[in-house]
Order: sequence, then C-alpha cells, then structure tokens
Amino acid sequence: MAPKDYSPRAAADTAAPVLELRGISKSFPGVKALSDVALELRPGEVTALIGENGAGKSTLVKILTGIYQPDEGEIRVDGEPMRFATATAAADAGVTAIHQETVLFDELSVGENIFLGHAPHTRLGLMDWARMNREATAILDRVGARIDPTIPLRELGIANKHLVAIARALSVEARVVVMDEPTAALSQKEIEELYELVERLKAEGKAILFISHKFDEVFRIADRYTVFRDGEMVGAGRLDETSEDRLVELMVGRSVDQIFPQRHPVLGGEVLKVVGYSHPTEFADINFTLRKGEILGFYGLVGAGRSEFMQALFGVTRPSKGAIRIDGKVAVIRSPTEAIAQGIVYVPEDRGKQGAITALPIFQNVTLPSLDRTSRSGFLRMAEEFRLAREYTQRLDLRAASLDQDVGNLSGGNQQKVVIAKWLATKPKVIILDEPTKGIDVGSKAAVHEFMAELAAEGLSVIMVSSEIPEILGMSDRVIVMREGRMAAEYDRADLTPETLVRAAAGLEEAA
Amino acid sequence: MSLSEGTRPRHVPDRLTSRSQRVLRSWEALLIGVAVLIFIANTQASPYFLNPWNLSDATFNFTEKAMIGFAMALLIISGEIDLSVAGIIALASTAMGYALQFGIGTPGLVAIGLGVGLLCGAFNGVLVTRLGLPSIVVTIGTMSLFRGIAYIVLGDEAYNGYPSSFAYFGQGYVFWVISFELVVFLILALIYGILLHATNFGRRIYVIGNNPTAAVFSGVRVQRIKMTLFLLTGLMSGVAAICLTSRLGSTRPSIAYAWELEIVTMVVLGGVSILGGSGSILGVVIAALVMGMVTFGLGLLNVPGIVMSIFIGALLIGVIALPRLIALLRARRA
Amino acid sequence: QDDDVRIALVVKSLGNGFFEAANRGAEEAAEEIGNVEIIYTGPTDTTAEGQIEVINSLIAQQVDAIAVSANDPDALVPALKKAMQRGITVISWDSGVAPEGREMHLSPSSHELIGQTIIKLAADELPEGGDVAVLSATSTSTNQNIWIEEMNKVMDQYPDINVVATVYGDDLADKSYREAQGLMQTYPDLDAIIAPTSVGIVAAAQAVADAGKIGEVNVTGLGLPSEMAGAVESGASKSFAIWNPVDLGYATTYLAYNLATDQAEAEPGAEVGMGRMGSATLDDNNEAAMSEPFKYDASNIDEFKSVF
Amino acid sequence: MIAKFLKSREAILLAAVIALILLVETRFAGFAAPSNLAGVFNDTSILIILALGQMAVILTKCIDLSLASNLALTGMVVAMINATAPGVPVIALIALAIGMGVVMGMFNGILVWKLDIPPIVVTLGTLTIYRGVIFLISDGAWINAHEMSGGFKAFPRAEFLGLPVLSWIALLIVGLFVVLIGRTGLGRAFYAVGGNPHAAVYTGISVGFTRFMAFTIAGGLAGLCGYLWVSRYAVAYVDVAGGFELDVVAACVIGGISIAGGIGTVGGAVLGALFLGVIKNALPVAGISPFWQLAISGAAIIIAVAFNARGERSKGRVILKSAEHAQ
Ligand SMILES: Nc1ncnc2c1ncn2[C@@H]1O[C@H](COP(=O)(O)OP(=O)(O)OP(=O)(O)O)[C@@H](O)[C@H]1O
Ligand SMILES: Nc1ncnc2c1ncn2[C@@H]1O[C@H](COP(=O)(O)OP(=O)(O)OP(=O)(O)O)[C@@H](O)[C@H]1O
Ligand SMILES: [Mg+2]
Ligand SMILES: [Mg+2]
Repeated sequence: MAPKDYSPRAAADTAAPVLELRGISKSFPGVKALSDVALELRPGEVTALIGENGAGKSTLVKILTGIYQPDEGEIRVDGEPMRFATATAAADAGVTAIHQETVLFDELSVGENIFLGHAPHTRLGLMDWARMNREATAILDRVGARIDPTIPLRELGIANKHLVAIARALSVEARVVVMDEPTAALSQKEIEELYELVERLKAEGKAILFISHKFDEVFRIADRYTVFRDGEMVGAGRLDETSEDRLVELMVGRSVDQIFPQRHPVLGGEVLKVVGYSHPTEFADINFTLRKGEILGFYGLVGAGRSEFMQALFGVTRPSKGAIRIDGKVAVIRSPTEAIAQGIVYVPEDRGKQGAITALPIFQNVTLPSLDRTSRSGFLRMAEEFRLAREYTQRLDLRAASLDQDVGNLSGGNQQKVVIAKWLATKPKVIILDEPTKGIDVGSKAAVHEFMAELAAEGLSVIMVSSEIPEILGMSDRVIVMREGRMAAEYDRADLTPETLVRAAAGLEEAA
Repeated sequence: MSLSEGTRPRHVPDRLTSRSQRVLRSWEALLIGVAVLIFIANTQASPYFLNPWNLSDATFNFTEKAMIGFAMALLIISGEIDLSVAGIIALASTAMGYALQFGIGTPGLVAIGLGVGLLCGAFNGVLVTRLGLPSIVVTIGTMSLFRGIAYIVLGDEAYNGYPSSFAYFGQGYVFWVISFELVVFLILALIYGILLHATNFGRRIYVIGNNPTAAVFSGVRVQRIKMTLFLLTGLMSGVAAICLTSRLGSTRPSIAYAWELEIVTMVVLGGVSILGGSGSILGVVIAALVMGMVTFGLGLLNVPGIVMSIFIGALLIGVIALPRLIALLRARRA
Repeated sequence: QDDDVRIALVVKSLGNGFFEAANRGAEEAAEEIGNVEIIYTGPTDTTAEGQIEVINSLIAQQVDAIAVSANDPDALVPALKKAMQRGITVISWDSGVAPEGREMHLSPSSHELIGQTIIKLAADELPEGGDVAVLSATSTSTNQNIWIEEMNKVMDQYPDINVVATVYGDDLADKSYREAQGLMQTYPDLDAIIAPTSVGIVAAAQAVADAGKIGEVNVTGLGLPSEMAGAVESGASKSFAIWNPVDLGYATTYLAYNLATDQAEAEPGAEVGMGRMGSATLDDNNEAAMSEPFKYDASNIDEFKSVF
Repeated sequence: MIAKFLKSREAILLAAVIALILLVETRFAGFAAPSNLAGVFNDTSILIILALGQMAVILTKCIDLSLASNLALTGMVVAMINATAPGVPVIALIALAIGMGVVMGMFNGILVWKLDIPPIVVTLGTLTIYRGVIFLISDGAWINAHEMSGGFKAFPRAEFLGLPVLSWIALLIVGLFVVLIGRTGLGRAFYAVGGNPHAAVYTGISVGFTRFMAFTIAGGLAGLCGYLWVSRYAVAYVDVAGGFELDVVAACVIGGISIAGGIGTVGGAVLGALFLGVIKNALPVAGISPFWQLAISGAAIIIAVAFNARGERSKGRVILKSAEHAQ
C-alpha cells in the first residue's frame, strides 16, 4: 500500500469548511463502495476527487445529494450535523450536483429539465413558464450553451444534454457544487467554457467538488485533491504540492501490490480480422487482427464507444460498413445467435441488464446459450444442465450456496463468474470481456484475471475492454485506445506506460 | 486441465431445498389451499354440489377460457399480453358460420376456425414484434377490430344450423361424465405444462420475460419466440371458438363478450406475474378450477354472476396483496 | 319444502323492470297454487353464455321446471335439451327458444297483434300522415325483428305513413339515446319514433325532450308505464302499449306448474290452464299467445305507473 | 411556433378530426353545422373527462381499468339517494359523487403505491368489485327517469350561453387540466415519473405518491362522470358504461398518450376522445351501419399507435462528432 498522503498543511487553512463528511461508509450487496471516508469542502475552493472506475466517487456524490443514505458517518453543513433524506433536502441545504449519469427527462423541455422540482411560480402558485424559460436561457448562457430552452431535451445530442445537466445543477441557489466527470462528454470548446464557469463559481465563493479522470484539467482548475481507491481515501492535499506522477501512483497504487498473473504468451495464427467496421453514429473505421491465445486490450475513457463496437461485433447492432474474417474465412454476423455459432461471445459491461438473468437460478443462466447441447430434441435434461453448470462454475471457483440459487442473490463478482461461465460453456474461439472486473471486489478481480490468463494459455483469444489502467497494463498483449468512436492508437505492451494511455485516450497528444 | 490447480475447487451443491419443500412454499400450494377451502365450502353450502354430472356441467364454466389461458400464460410470462382473444373467438366463429353457408363440413369448419385464429395471432404478432408496438395497446385495438369485423359480417343476424357432427366438440362426452372439452383441457394442460417447464422453448420464455435485453445478449431469438407465442394464443382462441360455437350451436358477434379480462384474471390468479418472468401452468390449472368452483358453487345458491365477480376480484387482489402486506408489516416491525 | 314444485324463472338479464314485474306475477301465482317455490334468476348481461351457466346450475339443483326468456333462440337449446333429459320441464316465454329446446312457448301476445299495434299507435296521432322511424332493441333479439316484420306487412293500410329508417339501440340506454338523436338529425321532418323496446322508448323520449322536439316528434312503441310516466306527462309520448308483465309471469308460472305436475301435456292443440288468465291453446309449434297488448296514455298512466 | 405546432401529433389529429367531419358533411349536409358539432361535443363530454383522468394515470406509467366501474357505482349511489331523498340538493350529490370517486381512486392508488401491486392487476380486480357492488346495493334494479327529481336530471342539460352545462363542465375540466398538467408541480411530476422514474428520484419526486395522486384524480373525475352519465341518460343500472374503460384507453392512445408513460398532452387526449366521438356520431348520420363502428375504432387505435410509435423510437447514442453535427 502506498503511504497515505495527508498534507499537514491542510489543517492550517483559514476558511471554515462549508461541508464536512466524516467516517462515511456505504455497502451494496457484495461490494463495499465506501469505507470510512472523510472530505472537507471550503468556499472558493475547487477540490478534485480522483480515483479509478468503481472507486466510490459517484456513490459519495449520491450520498451528498440525498439519493443514498450512508450506512455510517456524518454529514455536517456549517458544522451542523444534517441528514439528507431526499434529493430535495440536500438541495435545500445548498448542495447541488451534476451527476455522472444524465438524470434528465427526454420528453420534457430543456428549460423544465433545468427547473423540475423548483420551477419559479407566479403569485397564484402556478408555474411561471415565461420566467422559467428566461432564467433557463440565462443559466444556459452562463455555461456557454446556446440552446433554446423550449425545445424538448430529446432533440439534443449527448454533449448538449450534458450542458443542460450542468445548467440544472446551477439553477438552485447552492453553496456546494459537485461535478461528477462533467467534461467526459464535452468537446474542447465546451470544456474551455466549463473551466471558465468553474472559475466564476469559485470567485462567487462556492465550494466545488470536481470529479475527473483527466489529470491536465485537475491541475488546471483544482486547488486540492482527494484520491479514492477501492472505496477508501488514500490521499488528500494541495495540488501545488504534488505532481502528476504522484497522483497516478496514488490512484493506480494498487498495481504495486496487485500481482497480475505471469504470462508467457505463445501466439498462434490469426483468428479474427476486423476491417473498416463502422456505424452511422457510434464508431467508425475499426481495424485490427486478433491471434490465437492473445489478449487484446481496448482502452478509452468511458463513453469512447468501445462497448458499442463490441456489441456490433457480437451482432446486437449492425455495422454500416466493414467486414470480418474468422479463421481466414469471411463471416457475416447479424445477430448474437450467429456470433455464438461462429464462436464469438460477449460478456457485457452492464451485468444486471445485459448479462445475468437475476431472477433465474445459476444453472439456468449458465446453460442458456448451450441449451441445444444439454437438451435432447428440444426437451430439457436437468441432470445434464447441472453437470455443465457444475463443471464451469467449479472452474471459476464460484462461491454460492447451491446451483439453483437465484443469480440476483450473488455478489457482483460471483455474478460475473456466472456470466463468464455461461460463455465458456459454449466453447468459444473469441471471448469479448467488457469491463470484466467493473464493480467487483479485489479478490474476485484477481480470480478473473488469473482465469483470463489461463484461457489465453489454452488458446482462446480474448478481447478485454477496460477503463482501468493497471488491468490494461497487467493483462494485455496489445492495446487499442479508442476515443470518440475511433481508434486513437495501438500499442504493443512493451511500449506502454500509464501516461501514454491516459494521454492517448484524452486526445492530448498523438503519442504513437 | 483444471484452471484452479493447487486449490481444490469448492463444492457447490445442485440444490439446497428439495423439490417437495419448494412446492410446499409455492404459490401453487397457496392456491390449492384456497381451492380446497372453496371445495369444502361448496359441499357444505349445497347438497347438489357433489354430483358427478353436476361437476361435469360445471367444467364448461372454465374449460374454454382455460384453453386460451394456457397460451396467455406463456405470453404474459414472456412479457406481452393479448387482449384480443375474445375478439378472435368472435371472428373465428363468424368465419365458421360464414363457411357453413357454403355447405362446408365439420373438418372444413375446424380448419377455418383454427386458421382464422392463427391469422389473427399472426396479425397481432407482426404488429408487436415487427413494428415494435406495445402489445397491450395493439391488442386493445385488434380486440375491437376482430369483433368489429364479426359485427360487420353478421350485424344483427346469427349463424346456426351447424352440422350435428360439429356439435361433438362442445357437447360430446368422451367417457361417462368426461366431456370432450374437459379432455381437451386436460391434454392441453399437459402439453403446455411440458412446453413451458420441460423444453428449451419454455426456458427461453422465462428468460425473455425476466430480462429481454440479456436474452438478446445470450443469443435467444426474442422476436421469433414472441411471434410464436402470439400464434399459439391465436390458435388456442381458434380452438376455444370451435368448442364454444359447437356448444352454443350458433354464432352471434357478441359471442364470448368480455372474456379477455376473465382469462387474464385467471392467469394472474394462477400466479403468473403480469410483469412477466414467472408463473406455472399448474397454477393456471388450479386457478381455472378455483374460478370454476366459485362460479358453480355460488350458482347453485342462485347468486347472480356479477356478485360472483366480486369474489373473483377480491380473490385476485387479496391473493396478490397478502404476501406483500405480510412482508410490509414484518419490515415495519423489524 | 322438499315437495314444493320449484319453478325457475330465467330472465334475459337481472334488474330489468319488466322482468321484475313478471317475477311479481310469478310469486302471485305461486301463492295461489300453494306448493310452488319460484327461483328468479338470470345473467347480469344479456348473453346466451350467461344464461347457459345459469341453466346448468339450475339443472344441478334439480328444479322441477325452467321457464326461460331467451337471449338467443338456438344457443340455449343444448343446455335446455339436457335439462329435459334430466326430467325437467322446460318452457320459454316472452322471447322464445327453438322448438327442440322447450316443450312450449308462451308469447305475451301474438306477433301480428303487436306489429299492428305499434304502427297503429303511431298512425293514430298522425291523421295527415308523416315520417316515422323505428328504434329497435338488441340488434340480435328475436322479438323485435318479428314485430317489425309484422308491422311492415300492414303498412299498406297506412299509405301516408313512411318508415324512413330502422336503427338499433342494443338495449343500452346511452346507445339508444344516441341513435334517437341521430334519427332526429338525419330526418329533420321526422314525426314519430317507434321503439318496440322498453329501454329504447325511454331513451328516445329523453332524446326528444332534450332536443326540444316535444310535440314535433311523438315517441311510441312498447314500454313500461312506470318508466314512461314522465314521458307521457311531458308529452314526448302520447301513448304506448305493453302487455302486462305481471300477467305474463303469472301465466308462465301456471303453465310451468301444470306441465311439471303432469296435469297437462304440451302438444299441438292442447289447452293448458293459466289461472285467472284463462287457458293457452298450443299451435302446431307448441306456441301460444297470452293476450293482446294494452294501450296506455294520459288517461290511465297514473293508475298503472305504480304497478309495474 | 406555428411551424412546430403543424408538425405535432395534435395538429395531425386535429386535421384528422376535421377531415372526418368534412367527409361526413359531404354525405350528409348539416353535420358540420355548429349546433350539431356542439351536440357531438356534448355527447363526447364524458369521454373527454374520463380520458383526461386516464391520461394522468397513463402518464405515470400506470393504467386504470376501473374507471367505468367507478363511474357506474357512483352514478348508482347518487341516483339511489336522489330517488329516496329527492330533497338532497344536486350540488351535494355532485360533491358526494366526486368524493366517492376519489375514495375508489385512492384505494387503487394505495395498492399500487404501498403494496407495489401492478396497476393492471389492481384495477382489473377493482373493475369487477366496484361493478359487483352496484348489483349488491341496487339488487339489480334500475333507477328510471321518473324516480329521479327534476333538478337532478335538469342540471347537465341546462343551457348556458347556448351550450349545455355538461359541455361546460367538460370545458372546465379541460381548462383545469391544462393548468394542472402544465402549470403545477404535480402535473409535471406525472411526466417525470412516467418518463424516467429513476431520474425522478434525483429531482426529489416520490414516484409512488405521484402515482397515487394520479389514481386519485382519475377516480374523482370518474365519480363526477358517474353523476353526469346517470343524470344525462336519466337512468342508472348495473351495466352503465360497461366496457367504457377500453374506450377511454383508446381515446388516450389515439390522442398520442404513450402507454409507456411520460408522453402526451391534454390537447391530444381531448382530440383522441373527440375523434372517437365524431365517429360514433357520424356513423348513423352518414348512413353507415353502426355495426361498422367497432371495427373502425379498432383500426383507428392500431393506426394511431403505429403512427405515434414512429416518433418514439430511440436513436441510440451519438458518439461520433461528425454524426452529431450531421443530425
Ligand atoms: N446501486 C448499486 N448497487 C450495487 N452496487 C453499486 C451500486 N452503485 C454503485 N455500486 C458499486 O459501488 C462501487 C463504487 O461505484 P461508484 O459508481 O461510486 O464508482 P466511481 O468511482 O464513481 O466510478 P466511475 O469512475 O466508474 O464513475 C462499484 O463497485 C459499483 O459497482
Ligand atoms: N444515452 C445512452 N443511450 C443509450 N445507451 C446508452 C446511453 N448511455 C449509455 N448507454 C449504454 O450503456 C452502457 C454503458 O455505456 P458507457 O458509459 O460505459 O459508454 P460506452 O459507450 O460503453 O463506452 P466505453 O465502453 O468506451 O466506456 C453501454 O452499453 C451503452 O451502450
Ligand atoms: Mg462514477
Ligand atoms: Mg463501455
């Protein structure tokens, strides 16, 4: 473990904190998302909260805004302990947030999305649309978005939607503004305007919590930093007293003590070749080859379009252009059924929605794509299903009470194992793992990593989408970086450092 | 080669609770309890209840509805619904009556009844699976459309004069008091039970109902299965149309009026989740028996049908609310 | 109790004032006879399926006689046949069942007489002639169609009267109301609406009153005095006719009793007693008529409106 | 503004309604006359009011199948009270009708809110229960015109500025709904809850309570319609408005209210109801057999839902910058 970096000078600051968090813990079934974290936000200061995916940053934001209740710990506003029972309570206490997910309403107008729940009223107690639209225009101007507040939100692109979310956060009279990766979906020009906005808010004396994965912007706008790792606070201090390297070390610190499996890749012939795969709106011009026994990493910032591409490769959506070859033969994949038949399988990123059938037992989940093999002329054979399920869950060292337990009762990591077992049972040639360790505990992570290495050693080709740098570095033979739906760079493992990855993903410079 | 060399893989048992334990705690057990209570109440309330012929007559109260109920159960488990089934009966019956005018015999009539049922099911299925429309709205529309066509064809007329051989389906007895309809009901219960609980197809229905996205991501052909289910529901409506038309010996456009809600009630009472993803054929069978016994038992006391429906409605809400209410109270106490 | 003769009076639908009145007549007859128990029952909506369920439960109760006013002449036949096989006396009344489904049928009146009466009621108020329209009941019911047919047969006696349309109110108050409205819009010169149905006539009278056409459009046909009292008072209806449902229920009960206790045999030409209503003579189809319809107008409505 | 309106669902529906009226006019002069159209509107008033109540419920991603039974039960109760105690003022009966409707709506709502039972199951149950209760209290007997007091029957037909009070009530409710839906927090919450229940929580809206309120409002309107229906047609019986619940849903669907929740306007619901109302009134007038009516409204529902669905299909996300600008 890296030493905790509590800057001694932090305590000597003059301004009293507006908001203090102490000893906050929060668990979800199977995951401890936050464990005894503390945070102080002062007026006129920007605090950057950094940490890997799944470190617990967004969970903290939700606790701050009354969406979640902490299991333990205390929130103080101006030194007074407070409970934020609902989103309204938090807003009344002067805390506002731009959430990472867009929590907006497609069918409502832009103006209303900004003011829903606290719209201006006329003297008769009715909503004042004219005033609302006027004020919405003013706020949108402030964030540098020229959007007509009367049009429905659904007509906006993703970047503009995000600007609306920002405007919404600014529409309440707040003293604390939380921004959870506000620049992730914005283009350079909009980002610049956002920086200016942050400066202005700072000048107005607001306390700002700024969450970001991009170091350059952290250094540019933040005064302080706090680093989370696996739900714990591992460092905090003033940014002018630290360096980029030091932050990376704190954040990625786990790579020091996390041992990735030793691999001696023996790569075979070409298994999969993708040429010019494109989609009208989501990705364009993807080219690569995958060899037998290879682990190919796909890195990028969240929203870079990796999942969309993988889903097209798996036949969920259809590409507009491009071709693939499997074992040298041209193949056409129009549906997941065809992909599975061709030996390509996909472990999706959104486990709850796309991967596991949570209300069905483990063995039924495992045998789902292999039903044609376990059954006889269309009739189920339970014994055969249990046999197959037992075989593959044992290989993955699944922890469960019984095989007919519902998958929904398992922890995230074990759910993931069930989904992986489901696909291995089809005996695929290529397995695509989309954020395979997202939201699972460290122990399960190591198991998944070890397992991935063994699969590759057995001659399976693996595509691994990950937003975690150590995972990418620790596991991949080769890495493709995607940005805004396109391939930004391709590296051999030997050429890689965390910095090159981060820079390529953020588009800071063309590091080739 | 084992992947977890060195560490012995931990043993995960197949099942913790035995099947019998599961059954005892299931919805079906609750329903069987209700059914037994109603049975006892009926025998106490009327001396005429325990008579084989009377019980046999009573089965006609539910056999036709239950035939559709089986297919409807599959459809609802898959997350869709078909409210047009009674409309399909009206249209199929009208088509048979129309064909009758041209001297078509019993086999032809049966083929037409089944064919129209299938066609109507296909129409619903295409609208839902190809155009991606919500089935509840589509079938509210086709419910009116199908019955409306029957009204256009028939107006205030009626078809009758079905051949005597046709009467067998609704009025014939296979053995002693066992009517043809009851036999069809039992056979269909068996077929649907096997289809839902013992085949790949049935398994995939549950998967689709539980999580349609994950189903797609697991290579299940969701739209194709849903289409098949709409076809099956249409077909069953055709079968019910044949039985009912045969039993009545006549066709009017108002035939089977408002059956759709009774059928859905039967299916939901049988423990099929209206949100999809769970339910069993056994449950539907018991629910059919419960509803049949309630209506027959109260009928013996000359209670009007509408008062019976209070019982059915209360049973529906009560049986679903009770477990939730208990859970709520328990949570409050904790 | 057990040796009581149990007679089930199965009606088209429960809650209809007409049938409630018939039930009162049946109870009157039961009291007169002494050892008769009346089971008054029927479905809640006018469907054949509903009646079949009711009949099945009556068969199960082993009643002695079923007297049914049918929603469908054919659909009830199998169920009623079964009843007869199990030794139950089955007759139909008011709205008939096909001959193979019953032993006899009692019409409240003869179809000819009713058809002639309804057009006469309209024509009597139109000495100069004029346009009339028919608002019928359930689009599927047997009676209304036959009556309208009989009415058409005698239309040549009224050369100045024009029947401009026949519409169906389905025995629903709202639909009948709308149909009547539609008639007045479509035929601005309409002089009378003939509604041979107790639901339709009330709705039509209401529609005429609401349209402010009292005096212009006369509503007539078959209706219940209690329901039509207001319309006669307001002038929306000058007169209407009906047989007496109390008498009908009374006569039906006597017929059922006499057949069930084997005091008479239902066969063509037979005379079956109906108590104070005399006796019914069966025709070749085993059908009989009770009496001719009775005309109600301002002069006698008050007397009858509290009766039924 | 105008250009935007012309592209909206409401405009298309309005055009369809007008085209329908003109079509009938060509076959039967006088149909499009203002007095006749006023009659059509008056005839459709109850459907309009109920469609608005149903719209509130559907907006929150629920459905209420018990509205027609609620209507029939309140109608029977006020008719019975009027028949036995003609002295009770009409205004008190109207208040009672609304109150009863509200209670029945709240019963639906509480089961949906607190016990989390799917709305379709709840209202399928109460649909039969409410209707059965009518039979229990009335013994199946009808309450006929002559048993009702003059004032009871006169109120909805009393003319005021050339329109019957019934029409005015419908217009009033439409007005109230425009305000409720467009200008109050609750109205906007209907959209939020139906459009994105997950996100509604982030804005501090209680999903369950909002649904409860929608059921309550719909119930109150059904109760009001109970009185209106019974006095309008001057008759109360068990089967009043039988099957009308589906007409109400149909009006909403034709009016572009999305059954998936969160989409729809007051204008749409009103036009959807009017569309059905015009068809119902036009068929007999245009000399088309009324037997066509059912099939025509069924076809209209299917076409409407297919039409509305085109606009609702999601585009997926747009990642490529070039694609975003190309839009
Ligand atoms: N509602 C929930 N139920 C179960 N687990 C959850 C839930 N919300 C978050 N988690 C888990 O809690 C952990 C912390 O998640 P959180 O979203 O706070 O991370 P984060 O730091 O914001 O990551 P990112 O950078 O990806 O946004 C993860 O393991 C996540 O899977
Ligand atoms: N606005 C949206 N509309 C439709 N689908 C979305 C939307 N946002 C996210 N998703 C889906 O949710 C999942 C998570 O998306 P995520 O934010 O991780 O971005 P992504 O496109 O998958 O990019 P990457 O995989 O490169 O991080 C993906 O499967 C994506 O298709
Ligand atoms: Mg986050
Ligand atoms: Mg992704």
